[in-house]
Amino acid sequence: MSPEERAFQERVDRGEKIEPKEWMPEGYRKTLVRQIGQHAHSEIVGQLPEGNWITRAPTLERKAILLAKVQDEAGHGLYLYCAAETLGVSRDELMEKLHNGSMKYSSIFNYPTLNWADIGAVGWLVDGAAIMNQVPLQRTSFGPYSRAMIRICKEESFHQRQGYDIMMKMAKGTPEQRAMAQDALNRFWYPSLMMFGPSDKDSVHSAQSIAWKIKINTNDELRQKFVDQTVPQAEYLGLTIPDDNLRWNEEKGGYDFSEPDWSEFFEVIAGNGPCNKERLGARVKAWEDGAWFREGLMAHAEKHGKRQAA
Amino acid sequence: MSPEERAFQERVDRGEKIEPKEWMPEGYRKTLVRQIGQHAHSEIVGQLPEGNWITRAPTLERKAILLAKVQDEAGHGLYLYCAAETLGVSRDELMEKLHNGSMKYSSIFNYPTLNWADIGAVGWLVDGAAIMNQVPLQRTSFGPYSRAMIRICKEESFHQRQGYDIMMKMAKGTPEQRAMAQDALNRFWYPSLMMFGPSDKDSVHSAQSIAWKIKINTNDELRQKFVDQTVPQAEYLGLTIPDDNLRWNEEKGGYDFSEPDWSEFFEVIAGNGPCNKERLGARVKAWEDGAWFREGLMAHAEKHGKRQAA
Amino acid sequence: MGALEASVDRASLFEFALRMGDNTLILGHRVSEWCGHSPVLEEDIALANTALDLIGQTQMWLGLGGEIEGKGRTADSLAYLRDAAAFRNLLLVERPNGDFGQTLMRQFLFDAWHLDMLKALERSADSRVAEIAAKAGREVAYHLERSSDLVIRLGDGTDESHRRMQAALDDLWPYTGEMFLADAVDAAMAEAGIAPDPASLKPHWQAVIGEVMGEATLTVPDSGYSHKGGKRGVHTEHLGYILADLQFLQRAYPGAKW
Amino acid sequence: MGALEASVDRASLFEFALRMGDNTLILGHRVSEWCGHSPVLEEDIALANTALDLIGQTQMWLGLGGEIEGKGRTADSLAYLRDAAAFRNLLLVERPNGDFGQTLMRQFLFDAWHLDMLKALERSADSRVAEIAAKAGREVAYHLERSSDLVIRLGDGTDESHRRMQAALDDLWPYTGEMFLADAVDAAMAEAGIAPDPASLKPHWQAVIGEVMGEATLTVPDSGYSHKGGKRGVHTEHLGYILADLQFLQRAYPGAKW
Repeated sequence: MSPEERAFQERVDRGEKIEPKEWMPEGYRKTLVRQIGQHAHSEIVGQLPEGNWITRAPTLERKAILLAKVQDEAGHGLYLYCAAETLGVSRDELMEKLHNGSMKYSSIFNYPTLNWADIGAVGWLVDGAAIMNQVPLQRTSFGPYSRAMIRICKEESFHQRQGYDIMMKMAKGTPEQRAMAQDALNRFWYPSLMMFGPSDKDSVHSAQSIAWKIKINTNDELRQKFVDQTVPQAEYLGLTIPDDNLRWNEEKGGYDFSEPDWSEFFEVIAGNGPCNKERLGARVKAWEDGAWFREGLMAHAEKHGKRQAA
Repeated sequence: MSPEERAFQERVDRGEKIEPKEWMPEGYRKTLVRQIGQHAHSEIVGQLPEGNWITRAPTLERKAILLAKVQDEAGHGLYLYCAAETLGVSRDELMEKLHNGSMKYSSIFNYPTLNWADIGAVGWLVDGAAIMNQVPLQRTSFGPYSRAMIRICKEESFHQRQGYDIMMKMAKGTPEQRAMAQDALNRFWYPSLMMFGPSDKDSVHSAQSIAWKIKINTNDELRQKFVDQTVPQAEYLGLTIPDDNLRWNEEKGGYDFSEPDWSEFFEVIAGNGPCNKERLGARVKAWEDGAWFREGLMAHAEKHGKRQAA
Repeated sequence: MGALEASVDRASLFEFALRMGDNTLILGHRVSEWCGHSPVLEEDIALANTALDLIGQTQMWLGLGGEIEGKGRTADSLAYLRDAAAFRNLLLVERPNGDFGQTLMRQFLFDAWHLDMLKALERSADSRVAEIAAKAGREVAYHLERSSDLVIRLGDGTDESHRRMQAALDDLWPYTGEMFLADAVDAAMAEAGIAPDPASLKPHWQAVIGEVMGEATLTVPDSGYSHKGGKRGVHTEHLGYILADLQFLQRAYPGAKW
Repeated sequence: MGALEASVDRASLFEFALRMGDNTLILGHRVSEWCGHSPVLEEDIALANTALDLIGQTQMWLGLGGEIEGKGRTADSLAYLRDAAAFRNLLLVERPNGDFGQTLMRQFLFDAWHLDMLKALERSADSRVAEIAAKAGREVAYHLERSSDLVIRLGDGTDESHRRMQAALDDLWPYTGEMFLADAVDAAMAEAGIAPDPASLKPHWQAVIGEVMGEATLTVPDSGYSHKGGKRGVHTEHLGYILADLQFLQRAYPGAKW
């Protein structure tokens, strides 16, 4: 470690926030850009599975809540792109990388939303898992990221409650609604567990991120915490988690549970999820179809600037 | 009249059929091309308002019947374009004229189909009016046109019965269905009367067409006949024709009825109907989007021809 | 208020509330179709926000409608359990989204009318109407600010953005006349001081349109033809498809709570 | 037949009938969306005819399904009153129409499987299944003749038509694998001699595809990834929208006769 690196690490260890203009290791910057960018992309792509039910939301109030939620997600995308921009990478560059496939978004959004309870499950499980990841990141070492996370976490926990509220209505509703709720849980359970990523016990990468406080907990820690939190919620709903191996382990003070099918995870990451092509395709189409709009605004700004100058 | 013209007129008067390769006055040819072409276009454009309900037909049987009907209409278009082609004008030329607005199609298809009973009303009233126009044209002087009309009339009367059957089910159904049936009749009544065209008592054009047996009856004759046929059918359905002036006239042995609003007719002809832009737009889009398909088939035929020759 | 209700035809007031609420419901639906598909992130946010405002206004107008009707129908049952012929929105708001320029132009043409209408309704003799109008008016003032600004910038942007905005204006123009046509319901509302005579809104609307189009370097069409029918339930073929999606769950699972 | 029914799980036979009938219903729906919008008049006719055949086959398969289930459900109630998760069609048939090339390619990939399936079903131990298969098989033989011919001509047409057909093939290929995957229902059907093991259809299907694609100068993708789920009710997001339209009237007016 160079003296600079050592000083940097000591600041991190002391819990100081690193600000954009301050010196940082290149690896720290790169890892942050990748992590924040991927998170931003996830917010943007994440509009799509939920957007799929806005026009079909079952009441005006549910429609309004869902619209507000999707709006928040786009807003989160905005905060995060801004945080990434402080590291010297523009939103357009990040978008370009999303569109050409060189940056990823959270794999969970490659699963379809097939019935209204899925909107509940996304709030309850997907936002629940996201919060589990994000709450510790409020203490991350990079200032702008930490501050973005603080804002985001506040809204996400609201979203999670709304999701759980939908699940509650469905689980306590007609037999058909109950079946939808169970179906949604069945389909979203393992993909939600996958959101924490594969076990990182052997990953050097993870260890470095933890040292830098870009990552606060291991994937397995967070996954266990998520399961422990979610199982009683499912019980309260009267729904069954689709895992025959799920049981309370007194000794460890947590649940034993089945690992998700990691081969599916890697398939989805590789592009072979149920909706990869459609999700990315929708974003690329939006971007390409909107080129004239963005160009029109720029041209106007230029003309207008010139005129004012003249 | 030249001797040729006189001989031609005598053949027509004797009820002989004129065949494509035989001599005919230029005006006869032109009028026929316009009339047959317009009729063909109407069949094609006429697929759209009915096609609008295929995906939403209320039973599998109704869906099948509607599909068969729309298929028949495309088939009628085909016969008619073939009949026009015997007069030396290609289908592509006629299509081009439809697409650039220099040829018309029946204005009735510029009205929307807004509820399922409209599909009944189209069969009952629109096909009913069409048949009223077409039955006499089976005796038209131009052979290919006459033969096309004979085939078409057979199918159209079948369609009309199916339309009436839908109306019957709706008119004898739930209060909502009954309301839909009445609503459909309200909206389609006057446009159906317009299908016969404005009164032609002063039209020289019409007189010539009648002499040539391209037109067999006057517009007013056919309209009267249509009203006289339709009123009892509406009564049988228990529906009210939206005309306060409608009453039986013992003296003339037919109904007195209100004229449609001819200013609306001319507006629609001029392009200002509820659906003109969308109907023609849909056809132009189909044609333009399909260019690669037609070109692909031609290219294949050429290659294939060459290969077989080689 | 009781006195007022007696003095005006309840059925007309109900119709009027439906007209306002159906406009916002159907336009909100169309706008929400863009979620996640717009040209730039800021627009995703703005469109979701606009749709959200419109759905909120729908709850108020249709809620009032149900209250006036007095047959126990709620904003939800009015939104989800009427078929197309019972809808009272302007044809303009059910036009397909088209490209983003068409969506924006539709929004601007509607916003300009909507704001003037709401301003007039703030002075309604019916306090419930006035209250809703005041609340909605604040939101719609912002909608208009946004849509007029974008129309100007895109009209006076590139050749392509200009062309698209002009095409959108030409396309939608024949659907604007319906906003100013009056029928017996409107006459009854004007008579009772509940709502303005629709025709009275036209001069200012035209002035706003003229000014914005001038800045946008766009040409206001001089065609006088108007599509109409929405206010009395004769819609375009698009509305049926909108309702098929919008109402699916309520139709498929009658009586369920969500 | 009574004996046969006893020997095979009724629920499995019901599932099997739904799978056949839902395939034809949903594909028929998709194809019918083209009515009046195809590239050439002959295609308008051919597509309407194909959709008509498929809807007719739907009536037979779902009719049989209702009969097997024995709870009074008809072909119509099965088509119109089930929600997406109860549908059993292959994901392939719910793919959006895309351009005409994608519609044709989807048809060809399905027709080739469908014909082989029906031929095998003609030898079914269940005479009702065999009868439907014989009737449908005659229609589908013609569908395949037509779709394979067009795929060849467009694949080996212009550069553009070639490019579009190859893109369609690449796009749809991951949806073909599901046709050959077996589950407990398929195993029960094969065991009882009612239907073939799905995997047994693969070699001939591959041969047909290979031959046609060869003539069409198109390249069969070597990707082995398969989307799946349709046969057990886990569909794509498209099916819900299809059903919203398809079922609207039956959902909105329960119990009405049409």
